[in-house]
Amino acid sequence: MNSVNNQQPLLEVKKLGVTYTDEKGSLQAINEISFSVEREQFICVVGPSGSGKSTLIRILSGLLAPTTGAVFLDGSEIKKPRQGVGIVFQKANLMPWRSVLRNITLPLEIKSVPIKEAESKARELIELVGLKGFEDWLPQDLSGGMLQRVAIARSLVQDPELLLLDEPFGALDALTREKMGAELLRIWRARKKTVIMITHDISEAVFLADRVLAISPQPGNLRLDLKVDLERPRHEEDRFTPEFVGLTQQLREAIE
Amino acid sequence: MNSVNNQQPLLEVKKLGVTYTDEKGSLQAINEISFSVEREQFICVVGPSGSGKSTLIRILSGLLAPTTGAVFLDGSEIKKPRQGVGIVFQKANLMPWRSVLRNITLPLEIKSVPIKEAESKARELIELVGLKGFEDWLPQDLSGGMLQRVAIARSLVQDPELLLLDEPFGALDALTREKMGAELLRIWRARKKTVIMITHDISEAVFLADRVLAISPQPGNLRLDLKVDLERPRHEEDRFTPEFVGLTQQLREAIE
Amino acid sequence: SGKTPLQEPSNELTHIRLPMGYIPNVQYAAFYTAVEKGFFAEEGIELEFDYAYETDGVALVGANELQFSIVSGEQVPIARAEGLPVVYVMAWYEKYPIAVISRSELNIQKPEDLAGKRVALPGLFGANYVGFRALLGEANLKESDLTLESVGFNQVEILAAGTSDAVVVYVANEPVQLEAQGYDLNQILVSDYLDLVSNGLLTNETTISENPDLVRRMVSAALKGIQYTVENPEEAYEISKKYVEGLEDADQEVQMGILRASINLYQTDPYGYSHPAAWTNMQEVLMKMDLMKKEINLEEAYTNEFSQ
Amino acid sequence: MKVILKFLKKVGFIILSLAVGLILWQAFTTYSDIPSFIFPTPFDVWEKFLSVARDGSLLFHTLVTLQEVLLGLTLGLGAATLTGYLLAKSRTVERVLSPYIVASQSIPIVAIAPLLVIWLGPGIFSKILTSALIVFFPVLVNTIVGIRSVPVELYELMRSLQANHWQRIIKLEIPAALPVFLGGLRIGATLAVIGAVVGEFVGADKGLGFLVNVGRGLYDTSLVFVSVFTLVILALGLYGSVVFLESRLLSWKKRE
Amino acid sequence: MKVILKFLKKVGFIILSLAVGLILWQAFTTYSDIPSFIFPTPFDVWEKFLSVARDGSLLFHTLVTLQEVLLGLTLGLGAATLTGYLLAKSRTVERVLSPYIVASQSIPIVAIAPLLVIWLGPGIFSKILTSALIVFFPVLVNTIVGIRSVPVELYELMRSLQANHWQRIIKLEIPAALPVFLGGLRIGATLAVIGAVVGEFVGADKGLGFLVNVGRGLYDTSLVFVSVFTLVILALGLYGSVVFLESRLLSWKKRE
Ligand SMILES: Nc1ncnc2c1ncn2[C@@H]1O[C@H](COP(=O)(O)OP(=O)(O)OP(=O)(O)O)[C@@H](O)[C@H]1O
Ligand SMILES: Nc1ncnc2c1ncn2[C@@H]1O[C@H](COP(=O)(O)OP(=O)(O)OP(=O)(O)O)[C@@H](O)[C@H]1O
Ligand SMILES: [Mg+2]
Ligand SMILES: [Mg+2]
Repeated sequence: MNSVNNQQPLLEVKKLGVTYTDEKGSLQAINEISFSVEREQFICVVGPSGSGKSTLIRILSGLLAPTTGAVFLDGSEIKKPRQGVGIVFQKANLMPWRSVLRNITLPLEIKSVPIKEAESKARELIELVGLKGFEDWLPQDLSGGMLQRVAIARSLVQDPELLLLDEPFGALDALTREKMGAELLRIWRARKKTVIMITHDISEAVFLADRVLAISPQPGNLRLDLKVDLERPRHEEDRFTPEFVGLTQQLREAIE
Repeated sequence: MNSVNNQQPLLEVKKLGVTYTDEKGSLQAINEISFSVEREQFICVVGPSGSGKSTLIRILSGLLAPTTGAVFLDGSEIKKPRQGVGIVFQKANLMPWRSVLRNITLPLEIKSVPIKEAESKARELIELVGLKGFEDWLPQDLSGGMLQRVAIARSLVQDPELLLLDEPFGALDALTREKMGAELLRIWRARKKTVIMITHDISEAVFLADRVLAISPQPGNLRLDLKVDLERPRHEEDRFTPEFVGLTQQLREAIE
Repeated sequence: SGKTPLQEPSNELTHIRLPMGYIPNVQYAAFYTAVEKGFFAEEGIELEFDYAYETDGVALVGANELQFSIVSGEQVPIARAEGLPVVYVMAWYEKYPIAVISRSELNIQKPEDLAGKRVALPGLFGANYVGFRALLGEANLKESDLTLESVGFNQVEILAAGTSDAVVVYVANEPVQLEAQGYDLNQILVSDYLDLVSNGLLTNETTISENPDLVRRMVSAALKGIQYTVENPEEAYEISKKYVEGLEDADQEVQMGILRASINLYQTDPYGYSHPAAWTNMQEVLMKMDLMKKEINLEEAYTNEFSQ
Repeated sequence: MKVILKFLKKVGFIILSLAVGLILWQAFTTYSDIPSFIFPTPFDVWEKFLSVARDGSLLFHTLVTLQEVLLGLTLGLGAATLTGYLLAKSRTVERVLSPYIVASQSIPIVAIAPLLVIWLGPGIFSKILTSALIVFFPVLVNTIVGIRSVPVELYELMRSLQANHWQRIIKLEIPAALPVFLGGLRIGATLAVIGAVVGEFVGADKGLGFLVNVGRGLYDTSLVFVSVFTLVILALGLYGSVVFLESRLLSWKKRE
Repeated sequence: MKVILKFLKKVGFIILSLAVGLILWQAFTTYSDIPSFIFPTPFDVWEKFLSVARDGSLLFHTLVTLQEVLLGLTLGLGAATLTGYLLAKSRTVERVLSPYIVASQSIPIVAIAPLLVIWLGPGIFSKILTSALIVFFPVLVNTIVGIRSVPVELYELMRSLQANHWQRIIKLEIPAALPVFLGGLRIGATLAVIGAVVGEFVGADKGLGFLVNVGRGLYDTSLVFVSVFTLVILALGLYGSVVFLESRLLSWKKRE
């Protein structure tokens, strides 16, 4: 499926630093972060508000250029948005005038994929995210959880290698959030993507990830790179196991 | 402080039923709920979306009249909003053109309390909720957690006996949410109010409440009335004790 | 500096609001002079000038909201045909004040020469249109024999720009302006071809029957002003400065020229008299133009009773 | 069925309200002794309407004005949309042009309409231009507001999908700005009629504005009323067309 | 300092843009051979301005128009605000009145101004009324939109605080509707000038609209230009006053 050398990590972040500069002055959002991500890993990034998590995602997606350092995807430097990366934002970010189906075909339309083909791919993904029957609904008629499912489907429609999620469940309530987490795991397992997901919620991070990165605020520094060795598939009850609790407490301390 | 008979419960909900009727038809939101609340208790109400939790709060605050049954506060039936009840809504619901101080004095202004007196009461509460120094800030410059502190201060400024909170932390992230919960407990202990708080988050409910009511959806029915006998003051670590986990699992089963 | 006339308030004076049909202009010198010289006050009348549209003035007189108005002659038969009980009681101009002018190099000298030309006029209504059609009638031309363009009150600009060959204008105004700008003009005056009812004083049947004395006083004062202006044009000009905004700063020669051209149109003998032939001609023209649906009894439309 | 009933109810209200107006009008003209050349009765106006409708002159003048209005609207719309897009995109262009635009908005069109006749001649062009001029400003303002209201997040989405310039305009900016833009068009449509009439007033030998002048010149106030009513109906028709367009193009907003 | 610099930059742009306009104008009049009684040079206009400024007539007529505009604006504003409030509050009133309001909006004011002069006489009242009429619609629409945009939650808050009718209007509706309302007033302020001028055109012996007519009557095109520029400045001054009022009353919105 992929011709590049599979031994090399999919993503390499090297001495990344970001400083925002505007009329009012400049602000160092990220201060020399380095890490790399293997293929098919599920990574969560946690950190308090303002620690530069969204900035990191913007860099990885190519929407923003680093001030210092560089980021490599499959060995080549990321300089602007490129094929092979899917993004899910905090707000589902759908076009309110497009139906569920049309929102999902959008990335393919932009690549001038014939509409028939785009629709059939989109329908596949609609089934995957559990929205069969809602193809023609408009975003305004969907609940928050359903909106995020559409956004996830849209990010998958180009079959990207890397999936970036910036607090995708931030706007959802606790119960829906748990369900969506499980859903995401299911999709990840079905599609075998590399996932980097940002979250506020430490328990969620531990529950979902193979590895959790903890970032401290202002400027963002990598405080802890924590491997989560819990067995998969994981269950809600696992949240109360001593290992789970231990990991969350370790992360809590790292970011406080 | 209060001349009525203190043996009788503060609040009595008797066979309460609510049906919404509009052009499209009618919908039974609550189906015969009865319970009573003792003075100075901290009650949490949990239930999935659409189970009638907000409807219940609207009834208790007198903003909505019951379809069947009745609610008594201090022995007299609640028919419209009345003195002695403070409300905190899901959205902080502040007036964007009023400063923190002015938002908190609003209820007293409406009661024509002299402005000096109103301000000194408001300042006391600003200190209680930890916003000293932010008196003249505008809502738009505050974070979500600070906004809810203002809303809580506003609900307390008339020194109500009963405090009703409808998912006050729904819009906050997980970390801030935990902190605000602890804050609310501190205020509750300092002022000794009776509190009824709605939440989506079972763990939060168990952590905060003396008693948790679980409501099932459509129409809302009282499924479980659970006493929480955990010692106070409670700590974050308590969330991982077997008793705590047991209570949350009991509630989870009740509402699913 | 407000240009409203100042007079000593007196209980005996009858207040008259007089619609003039155009903005303050030196052409109204006769009325300004009559006020300044006290001719109106002598007759117990306090005059207030109203510069509303002509047709509004006529309508208000017709409804007896106002007693008097200054009008162009063609308005009277048109209004009476529509049922407005208005009566023309004093001729101010003897000659119909409309002309067709063109640059002299085009050699348009008589109405017949207009055939096939582009002619601009303010619009298909009012004195300009009536006067123009009367000329065409005299030359046996139809509207379709030439190109007619409605351009609003922009004839001077149109002629200067040369987009039309000829323009229909007010004799006492536009030609004076254009000549002052150095244009060499040919003029075809309607009054050289046909006698038509021209500008005068309008009242209504109610006022005539209920207050004939007021009408007499009004006419008398106006006639005195006309006569005085004819005899003392320079003084009348100076008086007008008090009433006409901007007159002081305007080109004095041009404005004096306008006053002289206006005086040329005034009735000479006797003042105020309206010729029956002019009424018959006017009705004929208006009927031909379809501006009147039915013939009216001209005897009821005007009277010379008050001007003698 | 329900839709039809609702529509009937709406139409019923309009008819009722017009009937009340007619009755008041008739009563007013009957009981005051205002002559009909100052204020005609509804019956006079109706008779006049029948007569000019029968001899075809009303239709002729209406078509003339309609033509001017449609061309003026098209011209004004085109110019305003292009300028608006440029202004929305470039702060510099906005700074240089905006003094003129605000000033032009405050020039009474009645004061410059004669100039237009001088420059463009007495034909249809001067009317088209007055109409276009008056349409320009509201459409311009709403184009700017519309384009500026496109959510930044959707721009980021398009960027992350590597959309090109045209795709951004067609798939994002046009649909997103459409609601506000059409709001400007609503106002523009009625103003276009007013603009054409102002042009006709200055100098014209056909069109409804000319017919008003004819009526006034002939002391035929019924004709003035018939012409003004026709103008109002023309304007309402255009307004209605825009509303219809909105209901089609913005059907995704209908349920808000 | 920064504020001053920013202000200077803004003013600088306006001056630059006006200077370019002046130069283009001078060049146009120099290189085309249009006589100055048709299109005067900037210098002619400046001379005329000095002369009418010196003899006080410009000030006199400006004050007349200003008086009409201010009274018209007050009247239109008062009527529109009251009607708007009623319409915003009652669907029935809205249904009965709205056909008239939309229709009135499409009546060319130039067509009915003469009628107003007939009915009200040539004095100041007819000008006040044309001004008020033209102001009415945009202010009405924005009053309705403003009142309808008051968040329901704040209404509920006021109800729960047992606020009475007046308190609701003064403490909630007025401040909440103010931003949208002032937006309407911005448009209304410039329209008020246009309305007064239309009234003066129809029949007046003072005011700037009259001065335009005088200039046209005397073929003194410089006077026409001076009058029109004064009108534009008047309109811009009113517009600026509203913007200033906004910056004062809506200081809480400034940082948005
Ligand atoms: N475009 C920008 N210009 C200037 N400063 C910015 C910009 N975007 C973000 N910042 C600042 O950079 C810092 C990091 O912001 P970022 O949005 O990456 O944090 P975050 O971890 O995503 O926070 P949150 O959890 O609240 O979303 C913050 O202090 C923020 O104010
Ligand atoms: N004003 C209303 N008119 C009609 N139906 C309503 C109204 N308000 C609520 N409902 C319906 O009543 C039911 C209960 O609503 P309610 O808001 O009380 O639920 P909730 O438990 O607060 O939900 P959530 O957790 O989403 O806030 C829902 O089905 C809702 O659609
Ligand atoms: Mg973020
Ligand atoms: Mg709720």
